[in-house]
Amino acid sequence: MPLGLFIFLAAIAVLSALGVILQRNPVHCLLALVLTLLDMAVMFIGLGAVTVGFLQAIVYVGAIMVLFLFVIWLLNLQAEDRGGSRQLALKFFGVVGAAVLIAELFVFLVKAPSPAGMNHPPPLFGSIASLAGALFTNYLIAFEATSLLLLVAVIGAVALARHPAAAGSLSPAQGAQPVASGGSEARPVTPEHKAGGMG
Amino acid sequence: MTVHFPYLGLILLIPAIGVLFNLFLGYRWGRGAVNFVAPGVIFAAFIIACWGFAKLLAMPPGSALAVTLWPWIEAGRFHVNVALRMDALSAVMTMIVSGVGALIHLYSVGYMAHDEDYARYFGYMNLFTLSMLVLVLADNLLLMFVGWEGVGLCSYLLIAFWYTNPEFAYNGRKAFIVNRIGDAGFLLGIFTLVYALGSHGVWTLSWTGMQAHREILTGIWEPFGVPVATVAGLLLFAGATGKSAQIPLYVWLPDAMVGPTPVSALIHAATMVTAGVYMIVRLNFLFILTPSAMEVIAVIAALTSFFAATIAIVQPDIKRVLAYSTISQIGYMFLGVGVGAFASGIFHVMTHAFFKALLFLCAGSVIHALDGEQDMNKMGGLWRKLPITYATMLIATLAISAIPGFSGYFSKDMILEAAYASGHFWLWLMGIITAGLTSFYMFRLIFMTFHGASRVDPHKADHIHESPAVMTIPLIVLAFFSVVGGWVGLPKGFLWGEAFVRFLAPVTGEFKATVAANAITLSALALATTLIGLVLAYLMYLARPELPGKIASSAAAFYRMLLRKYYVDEIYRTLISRPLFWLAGPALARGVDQHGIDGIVHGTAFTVDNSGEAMRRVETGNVQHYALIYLIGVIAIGAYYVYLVIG
Amino acid sequence: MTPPSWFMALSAVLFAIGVAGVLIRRNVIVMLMSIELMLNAVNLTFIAISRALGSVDGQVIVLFVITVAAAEAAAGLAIIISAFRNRETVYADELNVMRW
Amino acid sequence: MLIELAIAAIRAIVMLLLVLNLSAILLWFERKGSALIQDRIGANRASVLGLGSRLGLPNFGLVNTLLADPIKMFTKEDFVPDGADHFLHGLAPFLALFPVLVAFAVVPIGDSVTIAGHSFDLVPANLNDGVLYILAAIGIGVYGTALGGWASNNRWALLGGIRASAQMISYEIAMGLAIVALIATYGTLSLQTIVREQGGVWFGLLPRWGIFIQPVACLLLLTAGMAESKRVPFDLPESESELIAGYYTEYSGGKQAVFMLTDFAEVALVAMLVTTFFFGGWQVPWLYRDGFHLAGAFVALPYWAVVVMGVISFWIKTVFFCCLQILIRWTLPRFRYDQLMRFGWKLLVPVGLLNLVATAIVVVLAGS
Repeated sequence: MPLGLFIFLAAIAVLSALGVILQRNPVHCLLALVLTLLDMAVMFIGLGAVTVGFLQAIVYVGAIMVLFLFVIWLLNLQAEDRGGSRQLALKFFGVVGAAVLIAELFVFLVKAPSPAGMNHPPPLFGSIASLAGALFTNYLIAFEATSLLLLVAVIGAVALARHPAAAGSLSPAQGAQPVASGGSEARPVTPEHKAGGMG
Repeated sequence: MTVHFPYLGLILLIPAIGVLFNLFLGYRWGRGAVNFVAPGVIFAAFIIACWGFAKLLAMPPGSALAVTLWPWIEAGRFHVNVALRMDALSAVMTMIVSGVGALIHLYSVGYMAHDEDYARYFGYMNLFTLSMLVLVLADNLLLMFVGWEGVGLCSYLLIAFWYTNPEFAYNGRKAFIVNRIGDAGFLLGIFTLVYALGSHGVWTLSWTGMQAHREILTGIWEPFGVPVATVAGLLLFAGATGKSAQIPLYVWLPDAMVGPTPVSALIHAATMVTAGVYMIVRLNFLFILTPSAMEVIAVIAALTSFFAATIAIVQPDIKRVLAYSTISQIGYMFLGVGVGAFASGIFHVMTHAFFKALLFLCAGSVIHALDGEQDMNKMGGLWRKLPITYATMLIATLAISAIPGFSGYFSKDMILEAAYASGHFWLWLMGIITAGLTSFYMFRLIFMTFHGASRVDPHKADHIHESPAVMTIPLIVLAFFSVVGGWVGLPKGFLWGEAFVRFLAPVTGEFKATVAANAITLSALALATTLIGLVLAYLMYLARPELPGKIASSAAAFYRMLLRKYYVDEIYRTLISRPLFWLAGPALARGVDQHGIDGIVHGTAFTVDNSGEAMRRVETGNVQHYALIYLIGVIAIGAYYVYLVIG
Repeated sequence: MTPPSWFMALSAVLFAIGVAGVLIRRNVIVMLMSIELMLNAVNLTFIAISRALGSVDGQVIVLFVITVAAAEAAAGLAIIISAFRNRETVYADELNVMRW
Repeated sequence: MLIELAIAAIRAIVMLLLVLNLSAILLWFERKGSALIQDRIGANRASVLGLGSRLGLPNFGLVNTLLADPIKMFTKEDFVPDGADHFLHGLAPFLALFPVLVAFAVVPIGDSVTIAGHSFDLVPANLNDGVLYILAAIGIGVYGTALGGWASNNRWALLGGIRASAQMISYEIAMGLAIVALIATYGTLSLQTIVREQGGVWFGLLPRWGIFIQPVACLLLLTAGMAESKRVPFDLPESESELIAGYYTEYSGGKQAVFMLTDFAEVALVAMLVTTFFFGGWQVPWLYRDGFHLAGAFVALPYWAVVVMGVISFWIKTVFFCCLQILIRWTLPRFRYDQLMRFGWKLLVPVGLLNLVATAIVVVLAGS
């Protein structure tokens, strides 16, 4: 990846990441995160991880973040009020801690040995075929375990998010269309099925 | 030549199915199904064993059938398979175990016909047989140990079968604990072998593997200054004394008589007590390397044989007489093994299996007829009422007393001849005397039970009846084999002579005589003592019934000593049990546990309680505080690495 | 060509921003988003090293991370919804029942 | 270097222009077509100096749709409701349009050509992972409608936005499954390669089109694609009888025009995808690089003619499928929301999974 492109993308990434944590409205935070993720996806593609980059866009941006959006809407979250407990000490120590962490990581980066330059990747590097080759041989057990994890997550999410009274008492409007309640209850987990299908 | 023969697995699988069926479905499917399945599975195993045996006969001597079922333990270079191997030795043993076992199961169908717990009983019986089959078919020492422990467990379960009686349960525990002591020796023996072989880079416990590297075992083991083989052999023999009821661990066997009588038959004839003999014969390549251990075995065997016989002559309980006779007969087997005549030991295992199973089943038939009466002083004159039982038991008695022509004669003769020919004159002498004692106590049993005036409780006398066919058929079959079973090992020069020994020779090796012996003279001497015993028994218990009482009162101390089995139980109780109980109770439980350990526990709880009271303020319930603490931890660890990197 | 350490530096910065986000935001959903940010920062390192070493393993791990993130988001958001139903709030300092 | 950049730019711009124009024409077709179906006259007001009527022609309304309406829309007041999120309200339509437009970048419209010594495919960007690229673009497309609905500060709009995103995410799975089955069949992610694979014939007669080996996937893609473009019978997000106009209730003027343009661009995209994946893309039946071959008969053609015929064939097929979608739109009634979800999750997804499994089995068997 050319240096100029990197600096451009890195600047966007840092700014939008700051946007995630500094904006008051959760939807704006979310959009900033979407921007960060897309920026990352482009960076992945630039680094030769084409498939992973696209999957990042499909799964992360196209599914997981939409799920966040749904939940924000479902809970009707407004911008964080400035009142209440401000917890200034926590914020102060949080920022200081993050700064110390970044300093430490930079020390490692400077001092520890790291690959000097980019290798010339083999042909088909990062293609879906090479990924699948690794995924279905060396990482097969991890792959299967992940599918199990997704199943558990789906069931757990449905069980947790299901309204306690949903099964018993349907409102008259829903009573006319019994399936509607089931459909709308299942909706929040929708992106997970997708992630499972795609990932 | 080793041939792959996967059907060996069926010998174990079918009884295993029987176990599961009986234990889990037995009560639901009812008595009829259990009565069919339990003997059926063992019989099926016997059929397959016969098939394997037939294949073996058709192959050149020294062949074996083998199958590796699955890898069991893989620890670095040490690996053990669940593998089965049927060579001449294990073929003979498998057939004995499954064949005699099947007959005992069949007999049990009649014997347990009125017991509520039939399914549990047959489940355990199947498991018992299964364990013994694992033991004899195992391809390596570890798998054999599985079977070894399995028979130990099953003996406990079956001896304490009527566990509601506290004394029975106690006797079951006794059997189990005494066996544990022996098993500890066995385990140490295995460890010794693994250590010794492993330190030379041999990581196997299979028979063939160990045999191929047996020269390692002749090496001196530094801590003890003796060959590895001696250490391992003695430890393994310690295990055998427990399982096969030899001095000093024989005390459990007489008490094991409290279980159902077919269980006794199974323990004594087919399954458990012969395991030790089998193990030593199986490891003959190991024991042959260590003459000193062999000497120990032979001496202990002869002593066991003799002392058990002396105890047997005064016991009033019909089953206890048989129990001590078993100990005595196993002493014979070990004597044969100990002097190097391994095949003769196995030969005696086989003949003994026939006649001892028969004796127990006959005794069971008698007890069954008398509603559980076991005291011979309350029997007598039963031969008219129990003709089949009487006839078959007489055959068994003739066999165990080594009357020529019956099976016991050939095997016992072979052992005694080997003892003499190997230069153990004193052991031979004890064997001869024991032979006389054997015929004395066995005919005492016959005469007291079946002959003379009836001493039966009058209430029971009128409904004494012969057992049903399902019980008498096994008796007749066993009686047949008690006669002809020994003919496969005729003395050298007669007809097919020594066929049995030749069949086993590739596994057990040849017996090498060191002292010239005249077989006919030795045989005649043994026969003479036997007849003396017989005549004495006749005199004392039929011709002059008042004699025994007089002798007992004139040598009261000696008589009481025999009756109380040389006070061995009392000695063990005083020297071992009592100190252990004291150690466990007053010393450890009250002293160490209540004051020491409990103090520590309470103190810990107190400390934790109070420090927790102080620490709980940290739990603010705000997840971000926890996250901050977590971050501080991460930074601290990072700081350490920063220090490493920079410093 | 950009050397791999630059990507790692960017990854470190993004990670630290995520850490700060978890600590300074009261809204649990935004905290979850910050966690996603941290995950992605690590993903970037994986991808960069994968490229630097010419090995596909790093990319496979990133795939797993994405999948696990999906599961984590599903479960986490379900918990948040459940908590909101009971407590009518999504602010971390008000969801503090589990304390001494 | 420069000339390559120029060629790339030209390829992109040409594609963009073609798509935008196609969308506009589709809008016209929809208006007049629906009028035809419903026995109305339809757009017929505007004309240029009354030229058509002077020549005795009927008024086709082309001027209305292509000229008058856009001028009207872009000169209207850009109204933003009170309490709305100004920034997102303005951003949303373009967030919806942009992913759809970029998706066209990998759709091949013709065979490779050589101009001034530079050989290139008639596709704006011939990506190796084109299919993934399209899926990613479609996935990102959710945000425009969703945020448009949310930013309007209107409950109908918000409901429309939620419905839109839920529907798009749900049907994306069926779409992905159909495409995955196709990928398994062809073993490539490049659209140009997929189209090349569809050249030639079976049994000397039947074109090697994807429809003949993946008919189920074709139906799935068409159905799911129509749901993705949120058109009747899947127009729950904007169903006027329930939600006024759904997520663009509060939009007017130019921004609404952008939303409508998005709709028609999506129709065009679906049509192109169906064409590319299942109907041979730019392949003309029995036409090879050197001319027609059919049952021994042979008509030689120069290569440039073959390419041109391919491009024309692609556009004919595309327009056909656009028209098919519009016909369906005016033929079928709207689903109920629960029916929509049940149809997607309980019919399309299982069918797609079964199709994928069957395809995988066949591919493995055929491969071994």
